[in-house]
Order: sequence, then structure tokens, then C-alpha cells
Amino acid sequence: MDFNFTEEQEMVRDGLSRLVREQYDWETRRGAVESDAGWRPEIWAQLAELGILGMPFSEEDGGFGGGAVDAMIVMEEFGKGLVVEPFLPTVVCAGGFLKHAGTDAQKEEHIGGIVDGSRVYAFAYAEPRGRYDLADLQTTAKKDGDGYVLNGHKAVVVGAPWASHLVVTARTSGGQRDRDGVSVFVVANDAKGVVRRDYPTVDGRRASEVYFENVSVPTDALIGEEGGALPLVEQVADEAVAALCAEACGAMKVAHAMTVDYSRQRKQFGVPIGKFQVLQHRMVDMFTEYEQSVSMTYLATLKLDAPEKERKRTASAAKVRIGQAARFVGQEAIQIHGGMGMTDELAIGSYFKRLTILNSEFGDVDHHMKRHIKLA
Amino acid sequence: MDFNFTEEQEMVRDGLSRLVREQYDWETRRGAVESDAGWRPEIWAQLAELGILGMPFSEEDGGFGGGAVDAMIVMEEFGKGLVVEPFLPTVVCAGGFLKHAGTDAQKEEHIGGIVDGSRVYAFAYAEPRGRYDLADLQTTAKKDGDGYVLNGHKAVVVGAPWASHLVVTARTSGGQRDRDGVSVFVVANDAKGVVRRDYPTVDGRRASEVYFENVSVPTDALIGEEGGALPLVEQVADEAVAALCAEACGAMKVAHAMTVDYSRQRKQFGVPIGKFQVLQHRMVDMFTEYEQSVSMTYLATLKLDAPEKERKRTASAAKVRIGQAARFVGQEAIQIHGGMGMTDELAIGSYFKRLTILNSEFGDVDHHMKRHIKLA
Amino acid sequence: MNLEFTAEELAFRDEVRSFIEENYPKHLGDAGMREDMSPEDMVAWHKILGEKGWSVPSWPEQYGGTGWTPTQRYIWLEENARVNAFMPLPFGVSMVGPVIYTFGSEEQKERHLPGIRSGDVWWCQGYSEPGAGSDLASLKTTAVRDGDHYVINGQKTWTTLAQYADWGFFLCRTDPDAAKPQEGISFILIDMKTPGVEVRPIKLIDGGYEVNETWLTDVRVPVENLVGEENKGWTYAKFLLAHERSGIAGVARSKRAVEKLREIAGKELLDGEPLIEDLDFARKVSQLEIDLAALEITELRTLAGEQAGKGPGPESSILKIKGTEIQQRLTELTLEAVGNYGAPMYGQIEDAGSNQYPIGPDYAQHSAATYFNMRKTSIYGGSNEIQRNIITKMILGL
Amino acid sequence: MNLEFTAEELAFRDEVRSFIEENYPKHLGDAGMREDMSPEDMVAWHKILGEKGWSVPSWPEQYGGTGWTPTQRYIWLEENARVNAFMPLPFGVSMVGPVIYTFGSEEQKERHLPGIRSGDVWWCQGYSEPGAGSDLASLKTTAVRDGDHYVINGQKTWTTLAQYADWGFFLCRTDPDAAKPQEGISFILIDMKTPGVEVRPIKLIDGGYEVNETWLTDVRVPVENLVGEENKGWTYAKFLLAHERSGIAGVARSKRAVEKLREIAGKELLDGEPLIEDLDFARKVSQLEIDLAALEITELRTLAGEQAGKGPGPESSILKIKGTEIQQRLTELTLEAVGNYGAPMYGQIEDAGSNQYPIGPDYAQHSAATYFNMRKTSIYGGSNEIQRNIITKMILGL
Repeated sequence: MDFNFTEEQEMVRDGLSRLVREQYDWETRRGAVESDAGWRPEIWAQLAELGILGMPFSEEDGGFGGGAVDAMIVMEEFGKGLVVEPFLPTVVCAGGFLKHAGTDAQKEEHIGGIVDGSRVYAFAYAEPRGRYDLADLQTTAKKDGDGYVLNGHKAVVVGAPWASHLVVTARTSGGQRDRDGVSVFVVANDAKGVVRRDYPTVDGRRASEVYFENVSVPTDALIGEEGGALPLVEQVADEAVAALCAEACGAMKVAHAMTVDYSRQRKQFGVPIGKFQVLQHRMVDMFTEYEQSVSMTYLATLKLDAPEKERKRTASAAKVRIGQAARFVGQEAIQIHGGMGMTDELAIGSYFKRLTILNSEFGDVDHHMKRHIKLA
Repeated sequence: MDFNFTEEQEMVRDGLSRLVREQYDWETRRGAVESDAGWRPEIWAQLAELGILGMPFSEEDGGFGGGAVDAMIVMEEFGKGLVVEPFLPTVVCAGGFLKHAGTDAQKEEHIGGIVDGSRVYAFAYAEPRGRYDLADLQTTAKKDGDGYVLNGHKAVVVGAPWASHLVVTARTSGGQRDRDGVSVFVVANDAKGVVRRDYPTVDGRRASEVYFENVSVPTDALIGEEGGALPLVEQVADEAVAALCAEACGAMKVAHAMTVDYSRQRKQFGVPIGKFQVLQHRMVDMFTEYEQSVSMTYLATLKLDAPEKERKRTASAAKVRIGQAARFVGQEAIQIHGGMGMTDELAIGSYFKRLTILNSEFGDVDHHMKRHIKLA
Repeated sequence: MNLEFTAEELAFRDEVRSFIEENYPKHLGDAGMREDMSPEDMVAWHKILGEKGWSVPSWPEQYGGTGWTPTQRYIWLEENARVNAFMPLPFGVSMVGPVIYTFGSEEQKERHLPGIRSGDVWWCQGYSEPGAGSDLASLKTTAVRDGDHYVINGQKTWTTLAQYADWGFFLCRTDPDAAKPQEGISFILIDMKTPGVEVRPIKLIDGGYEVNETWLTDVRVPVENLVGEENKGWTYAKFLLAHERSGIAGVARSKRAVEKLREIAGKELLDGEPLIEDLDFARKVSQLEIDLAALEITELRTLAGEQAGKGPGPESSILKIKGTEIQQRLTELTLEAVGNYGAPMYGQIEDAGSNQYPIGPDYAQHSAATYFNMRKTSIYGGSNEIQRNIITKMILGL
Repeated sequence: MNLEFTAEELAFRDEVRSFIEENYPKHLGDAGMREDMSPEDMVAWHKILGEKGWSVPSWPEQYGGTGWTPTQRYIWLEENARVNAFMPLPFGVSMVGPVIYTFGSEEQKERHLPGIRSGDVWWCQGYSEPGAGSDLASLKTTAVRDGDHYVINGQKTWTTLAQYADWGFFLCRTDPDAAKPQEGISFILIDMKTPGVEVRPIKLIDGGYEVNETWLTDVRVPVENLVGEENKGWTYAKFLLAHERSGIAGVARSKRAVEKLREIAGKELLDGEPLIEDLDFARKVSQLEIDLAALEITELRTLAGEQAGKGPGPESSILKIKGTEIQQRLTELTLEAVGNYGAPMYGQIEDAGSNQYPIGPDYAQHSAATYFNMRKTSIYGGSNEIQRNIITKMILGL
């Protein structure tokens, strides 16, 4: 039993922490978020330089031999700074598919570009009527000669406007919610027939509705087994869940610290509001929620390689616990900030919004609670 | 729209309030509860004298022409004093069956004894494996010549040790949980084959496991329609729910007042604990819960004669809301009383215990929430 | 004891209902829930009501009130909520109007009440100051007498919709040496076009601009704009805060919103079934409905008390706490219901004018913005913590 | 970073597991959950552990400790919880023992430590006084020096299981004129058979008698029973409160209790199906399991910190708050699960000796009493409100 990071991990964390502190203050972030691009490719290049983008890949695949704990460290620091650059879809999701199921040729083609920052990915899994069910797919991929033809509509694909490639789940057989028949493809974002409608999200990122209109892809666009990829999708989604939990921890930590700090400075009736016992105890409860979230994030991260049922159940437990914590911490942070918390002039609102939306990504509390129950 | 009581109702309330204040202080109650009998027949006689036991019956049936609002008033005052005498099973339940479905002969036989206090009833509806489902009956009543033969086991029949008669639900046909086939009988508590095991309950009352071992009853023991009595049972159970809600309001009111009072006297760190903001706000929340409970009790009571679906939905809504309030008020009352609240030396513990058990009588929060949902 | 309306009340309800059906502007649609109304839309119904004589029901009849009983006013709100009408803004009708007809001069009444009734004059409120929050008495804006004018300097914040306002009512400190912070404050009406008044919108976390900061720099205001006595403004301010309690709980609106939530949850799917049939979600909706039913009866009990001549007491703090909790929960469940489509920032998308493809269902639009926006309700109007302090003092006596 | 045990730790676990399997008294059964144990039952396992040398694992080895790492101690608790063992009472082992070996004289160590280790001497705690609650420093019991004795007068309360105690440790005021309430307090050991010591059981709301009031009337205690320095008792008291943190969260016990709850909910029926398959009930159980998993890792992180030499800090207040919340919730859900059979007062029924018919299923017995009893956990040991005050000061720095 060991809860320490390795020396390398501590170094990565320190480096990232410095980057966020020095280049990702909230005003700068806001400028980038409101710019036309909506993100900063130069930050992405720096992440590549620092080796962050290659960290979780094995050395033979061109990475630095890290794993889930490293992704957790990265995501927690990103959460602290509300970093919008698409580490999760690119490294955790696309990277995850490639690591677990990519052929040598696929690894060769994609991983290098991820590691050096030249390729950016988005993960197109959700559909308009599918809620959080990864198998609820109306997007189809029909075998056609040497390849497949994709048709369908993917909802709220985070990072798609920035992506060079999309990882797409589609149905090669079976009924709309069958566990069998799910396949995964990687598609160039500028492929013929890929139609996007891009938009900003309330938590400062960019996303798209993505329509596949007779998009032809070659056979080697298929990652993993044709029609048998649901377990793979679930594995990657659980890895994404663990990463989101880490991001939430980072955001909660800062939101809590900002709130305590604000309560020290802000006076009402001649007294700093941090002297009111009701607010003190609520800030204690925020801290407790944060600490429990860190614990659950550790647990979910360390169980990502456990047997399937244990992995799933732990990931869902973490998403439930962090979802509840994120809701409480976010709402209380605004309440304790009072009117100022409602304005776009303080950073706290951005933390609240990210904590809100994060809560529904890859399944909300109810979704994961049901999954936890089913796996009892 | 009118939330006032009539002059008569105010008088009844004042009279009861005086009785509870003068003869039902907590020490005296404890003495009675711990006595062999477990209740005070002399209080019962006084209630008869005051006309309380006859209040909800029509004048032609020998009563005083009151209704559900009157029962509410009585139960709220009883809640304040934690009165254990069996008004609910006798007047609300048995009385309810007779009012709604009794033949003239049945009314003649039973109501007089209720009104003058000579007869006491218990309502044997729950079964060991039936939880809160009124139709989940393994007790059977088989047609036998001119009457019926009852067999079965009724669970936690409150007031049975004190009762002269039992009102019993039994199945005359159908499967274990069918809506059809439910019948209601009134049986003398000393009839041959009625076997009881009596015991005290944690909230200061007496109850029994009642076994029916080939108990023969005549045809006129049947109240209401043979095999079609479930709607009648549901009506009476909803009336009992409204009465329990009123009792809970009375108990919550006193528990809250005791807690506020205690917080004024009890000092810690040299300050009355009622000066600590965290406890103040919690006592505010207790008060709010109480006020919302009063509102829901009014609503449920006033809707007892509404169309079936509206009546059921409102009764369930009230039981949910009061159940949640009773839990919160009871737990917080103990917590704010601290160690003293844990002892049997203060009355508050008795209020907590009654509020706890009341919560499961005639269905707990989950049961009524599901019923509310189904009736949406 | 009964919950029924009298025959007269039922007749009144029918009258109100048909009036609304015939007159409520069709183009406003579901206006009571929209985040993006034009200022013209916001006063459209007010102006129609002004002509009908129903724009200020709770005022004394001599000033244009309707003389309705509290029950009739309740029915009035209910019927408006049925079509989700956008009600007249409170700043004139419920706030400054009552102060003027109670404490103002005859001249002030003649000058200001007609415009409030008709909806022609838009008012805003200058109470809060930066850093003061619920602690109104700590205000710093000064009004210094200079001949027959006050010269006003200071900064106000959270002045809701001040960007459209013709007039504002402001609390200003006229005696800086008063013994207590509540003393030495005056209640002054300011024409928002006076030189030195500057309004700057504050962007809120939902992306909207419904509140402002208002700078007052050497603003010269005629002394006849002082309401009541100099240095007694705190009395009028408290009167104003306590005055318009009916509707504080927002019951009628929330009831409509629950219906809307049920509709949405009937369209969203979970495992291919309507979300509303999912026990988890249904439970949350039922809980809301139950809490709302309790709140409604609590409000009716308060109304009945008023009808019997008891003024609304500190119990209205309960209405505020529970009412806002329910409103917030409603928006939260709506956001939850729409799933992934809570994330898009719809406001900005519409600005772009694109309509090539829809983004999610109509009802998902602004669900996140509305949720974010409604966090304000437990902060403003005396935060819910302050309401609990009030109950602690006034009801528990601690 | 990993959660695995080392090979040594796994071997240790196996050793512990077989020792427990072979030696834990069969007749105690599910003792860790029973409400009605005899005093002999309560020390039975302690005595066996004393012989094995495992009764005081966390003590320094020179005084009989095992030298186990925090992880080993965690494994030890886990394994005991597997059979739901009734662990040695804390008053000697975790409370007075560490005070004696840290601050006591050599003579005190020789005299008292062996009896604590072996389980032969039963200790009780005389900290709280009537009306003082979590405010220990306000104590009024006095110890006045008279030759080579202290004469002690006062009243203690909540002295758990004092009715069986041989010895007690008491906080007494030796300097009534001390500047601060925490000063002038001494830590004194009292033989409970000394004349003037009177113990009266307090009946609790669950019907049981686990705590007492203890009257001390002119109790003469030899001065050599003073631990450490006179007037420095507050230091030792704080040391005691902070010392034994491991296990404060009760994780191992709660894990076992969740299993038990699942069993019960598997037997109870709702609509003819096992209650555990009901989504509402299953959700509550899952929530408990999830909260418990989070708490367990939090405890392990604290343990790991201890292993790395960091003393347990104010984070242990989190363990106390969450641990007791979970324990209380567990008993509440058990009561909920058993439905109507929560009502019977089983304790009193058994007294009657009747066994003609059973009353409800075995597992329903005492479910209400246990729920009532466990309300104490958020009150004692520094109420959960006090714990939040501690975190406010020590971690938030407010």
C-alpha cells in the first residue's frame, strides 16, 4: 500500500503546476476561451514539449511509460487551472483505444502525432437520444467493399472543433441498444461527409454536433474488434471517468481555497463572513467532500486494471461520489461568495460551471449509481 | 378557503389540551407506560365523557357529527402529550370502517360502545411478510356454513392487548397480493382460536402478534363487500395516515419547543448553546419542517373526501413529507440536547422514539413515495 | 376549515382567466421562463394591465388598486402562471409605489404613481453597494444638501435592469455622524437621465446582463425628490422590504415549471423509455411536487392570516427560503433531464445566427444558463442565511 | 502508488486470520453487534489476546506492544471485523494505558500496565461532568491535597461501563485559582472500590445502561495516584484524546455491517421481491458502500501518513464525522429494512422469558434500540459540531 508519487511524477506535477500558475491565470484563460479559436495551440505545444502528451504511452509506442496515475496527476493540475486543452479526448480517450486495441500500424500512425502534439482527437460517442448509454447507437457503419460507410449524428463532441481526427462509435450490427454490434473507428475530421456544427460550451470549451453523411473509411480505420468493441469502449470510458474525477478534485480544491480566502476578506456587519459559524461549518463540509473525492479518485484510478466488474463498479462509485461533491462544493462556493459569485468578474463562477458540466460527462450521478447497483 | 376551526372545534381542542397538560405530564405517562396495563383506562373513560370518542360519528349513529378535521385536532393534541390510548385504531380505523361500510345493525352494535368507551378496537392489517402492502395477505377467511373461518398471523397489531375487538383484513379469494379478494371482519378479541403474544413497543405502546387458528365468525362479522373491500381498507388507511400526520405535528411541535428551550438554558464554553449560529439555523430548519408538516396535514385531511386518486396521492404526499420532517426533527432534537438527549431522564427521547416509529406505521417514506409516483 | 373557493371567488377566477386568454400578448409565448426578452416585451403585459386597471392589485383603491382580497390576489397570480405570463416588474409596482403612496408628498404621488400604474415609467432600485451584500445599513453613498438640491456621490450595485430605467430610488447617507449605521439615511428618487448617473452592466455567470453597477458622480437632485423625512430612509427601506410578500414564494410559477419539467422528462429517454418513468428521476420530481404542495398551503395559511388582518410576519422568511430552494431545484432537475445537451452555450450560438442544424431539443436551450442564473435567488433579497437569522430572532427568540 | 499489500503483509494477514479463526470464542458469535453482552463476554477476547501478546498492538514494544506497522494494525482490525469480533474496550488499552506509559511513574507503569494488557483490570473514564458536554475544561470536581492524599469531591457523568470498573482515571481541579479554565487540572487514578465512590447507571433511550453517573464524596486517594505533574492534567487529557486515532472511523466494522444489511435486505420482501432489488433501497445501500469506500481510502491515506512519520492531524476529525455518520446511517437503514418489526421492544420481551411464538425475524431484534443507541456517536468523543470547529481552526485557519 503506497500513496506516494514517484520522483518522476512529482517532477511532472511541479512542472505542470508551474505552467498553470504562470501561463494559465484566469484572465488569460478567459481571453483564450473567448477568442475565435477558443484554445491555445501554443499551450498544447508546450505540453508536448514537457512530455505530458506522451506520458501514458509505453516507451516502445513512443511514449514515456506512464499510466493511469500519471493521467490523474495531469488532470488534477488541469482542474486547478480549468485548462481547456483537449488532453482527455486526445490522450486519455484516443490514446486509450490505441493502447488497448490498436494494431502496430495504427499505433505507428497515431501515437507519434499525439506525443508530438501534431494530432488532436475528439471522442464522438454520445448521441442525441442515447443519454449516457454507450451502446445506444443509431450511428451505423456499413461494410462497403474494402471499408465502411458511416452515417449518423453524434452529440456534444467536446473538442471536435480543434481536432484533426475523431474517434467514433458506430453500430456495425444489432439493434439500437444491443451490447453486440458496437465498433470503433478513427476518422479524419476533414473527411468527406463529416459535417460539423461547432459551438462554445458553458464551461469554456468548444464542442460540435457531428453529422456523418456517407463517410467512407478504409478497413484499417477500425480499432478493435468489429461488432465486439463495447467492452473496449467501456474500459476507455472508465479511464475517462477516473480522469474527470481527478480534474474535479483539482477544481474543487481551488474553489474551496478561493471561498475560504474570500470569507476572510469579505466583511458583513463589520465582521469577516468567515467568522460566521454556519459558513465555517459549510466550508468544513466542502473540505470534507473534497478529501473524500480525492480518496475515491485514487481508488478508481488504481482499480482501472482490476477485473472488469471491480473496475466498473469502482469507476461508477467514484463518479457518483465526485458528482455529489462537485455539486455541493460548486453551489456552496457561489452561495458563500454571494452576489460577487454570480458575476463573471471573479473566477469562482467558472469553477462552478465546470464542476456542473463535468458532472454529466460520461454519465451523471444517477447513471453511475444504477450501474453501481447492477454490479452489486 | 378557510383555515379556521369552528368554535366547537376550538372548545374540543382546549379541553383536550387541558387534559393532556394536567394529567399527561411525561413522568405520569412513563409510569403508566411501564405499568402492567401499559395504558390508563381512566383516561379513556374521560375521553368518552368529553365526547372525544364520539366526535367523528354522525348524530344519527350516536356521535357528535364531526369529521376528519376533528380527528386531526384530537391527534395533534395527543401527539403533543405522546398519548398512548388507542384513539387511532378504535375511532379512526374501526370507526372508519363502520361509518363507511357498516350495516345499520353493525353500527348499532359497535358505535355505541366506541362512543361510551366500553369497547376498544385494534386494527390487524399488517402481516409478517407483507411489509406495507395492504393487499399482501396470507391470512384467509374461508366460507363455512353460515360464517367464515379465519386462519393466519397478523404482525405488530398496535393496541391489541387492550382491545375488546379486532378489525381484521383477510383474503376470501385470489392470490397473495391480488387487489381482489380482500375482506374485512370484526372479531371479538377473546373469540376461540385468537391467540396473542403481547409486548411493549419502543415508543411506549403495547402491541401483539395475533394468530388466528380456525377462528369461526358469523356472516355479520363481515364489514363491507366480501372480496371487494380493498378500496375501503385503502380509504381507512388514508384516514389513519392523515391522523398519524397530525399526531406527528403535535410531537414535532413539542420536540422543537423543548429543544429551543434547552438551548437557552444549557451553556457550553460559558455561552448558552442557543447562541451558536449552527444550532440556531438547525432549529430554524426544524421549525420550517414543522410548519410544512402542518400544511401537508391540513391538505391531506381536507382531501380525504376527494376523488380516490387525489385522496390517495395527497395522503401519500403528506406521509412522505411528514416522514422526512419527523426524521429530521427527531434526530436534531437529540443531537442538540447532546448527552442528555440520549438519556431516559428527559422527555425528548420519548418524542424522538415516537417520531421514529410513527414514520413506518401505515407505510414509510419510500412506500408512499412510490405510491405518489404511481399516481402521477 | 376547507380549501374551496367561494362562488364569488370562482366567478372572479373565470373573469380573470378569460381576460388573460383574450389579452395576453400571443407573441410573448412562454415568456415567464425566457432569459432573453426585449425591454418592450417586459412591459407589454404591464401596459395592457394598466389600461384594464389591474396593474397594481395590492395598492389602496384610491391609488388605483383593485381592492382584491388576498385570495383574489392569489387567484390572480395562479391564473397568470397558467399561461406563464411575464408579470409587471416589481421595482415600481411592489417597491417604490407603496413607499410613495405611504410616505410621499401629494406632489410625488401625482407625479409618479400614474407612470408606475401604466407601465410607462421604468424604475430601478439603488439599495446595495459593492461589498455590502445583505448588510444594507453599511451604505456609503452620500447626499449632501446644497441649496435646494442634494449632491449625490457613490456607487450602487446589483441595480437590476437599470440599463432601461427612467427613474431610480436610492438610499443615500445624509447624516454621516448618525449614532447608528441605520440612522442618517434618506430615500431619494433620481431621474436616471440626470448628468453624473452612469450605468454599467455586469456580466453574470449565465452570460446575461440583468444587473448593473451604477455610479453617481456629483449628481444634482432637487430636494423635492426626497421621500418622507430626511434621515428616516431606513424606515421606508424596511417598509419596502416587508411590504410585498405575496408571491415571494413563487408557488404559481413553480407549479407551471413542474409541469414543464414533467413534459421534458416525458420526451427525454433513458434506456429507450421516457425519463419520467425512471424511478430515480420520478422520485425527484415527486419530491419537488410534494415540497411545493406544502409550500403552497403554507402560503395560503399566511394569506388567510392576512385576510384576517394579521400582517405578514417573519413566517414570510420561510416562504422565501423554501420558495427559492424549490425554484433552484427545478432548474437543476431540468438541466439534469436534458443530459448532454446541457453543455452548449445557446446564447452565444443564437448570436451567431446559424440555423443549419439544430443543437439539441428546444427545451434544452438555456437550461444551464437558467440553472446558473437561479443561484442568485438564495443570495438576493436577504440571503437565505439572513432569513434564518431573522427567524432565529423573531420566531425562536434566541 | 498502489493499493496492494506486500508479501509480508499478506503473510501477516493469513497469520492473523488463522489465529482469529482458531481462538475467537465461538459463543460470542456476532458479538460486535450485540447490545446485550455480559461483562465476562466483553473481556473474553481481550484475555485471549493478552495471552497471545496482541492485546495492545499500538503500544511501544517495551510495554508489550507488537511493533506492527500502521498497515498491519489496519489488517488486524479488518480481520477482527470479518468475524465481527468484540474488541478490547478502549478505556485501558487506548486511553489510560498510553497516558501511563508516556507520563506515569515507573511504579505506575509496573502496577497498572500488566492488568491493562491482560484484560484483568477494567478501567473507566471520568472526564465529563453534568452540564459540561464537550466543554471539558469547565470541570468542577476538586481534588484537595491533605497530607499524602487527595480528597476528591464532585460528580462525573457518561462514565461508560463504570458499573464493572476496577479503576478509573479522572480529571480533577487541583488549582481553583488558575488563570485559564484549562489550567489547574490534574489527572488522577482512582480505585473504584475506594469509599465515597458511588456509581449509578443512567438509563438510555435504547433501554440499556451502558453509562453512569459517578459521585465522588470525600474520596481519599494516595498522592502517588497522580499521573505526571499536578495541574498539568489538561496536557495529558489532550494527549489521550489525540492518541488513539486508528479505528476511529470504524471502517472495518461498518463494512461488516453493510454486508449484514445486504443480507437482511435480501430476506425482507417488497412486493414479493427481495427488498435489496428495489431501486430505492438498493440506492441507499450503494450510497453507503460508496461513502464507506471513500472513508476507507481516507483512513488509509492517514495511516500511510503515520507510517511516513506524520502524526495524525486534525484530519482525524473528518474520520470521526464521516465514520459516525455512516454508522448511524447503517443502523437507520437496518431499522428501515425490517419494516413493522422495528417497533417491538425486544429487550423487555426477552426479560419476560416467553418463547411461545417468535416476534419477527431474528435480525429485526434490537434494530430500533441499536438505531437509538447509535445517535450517541455524533455526540460523544467531541460532538461532530466540535469536530467541525476543530477543522475550522486547524485546517481552514478561520
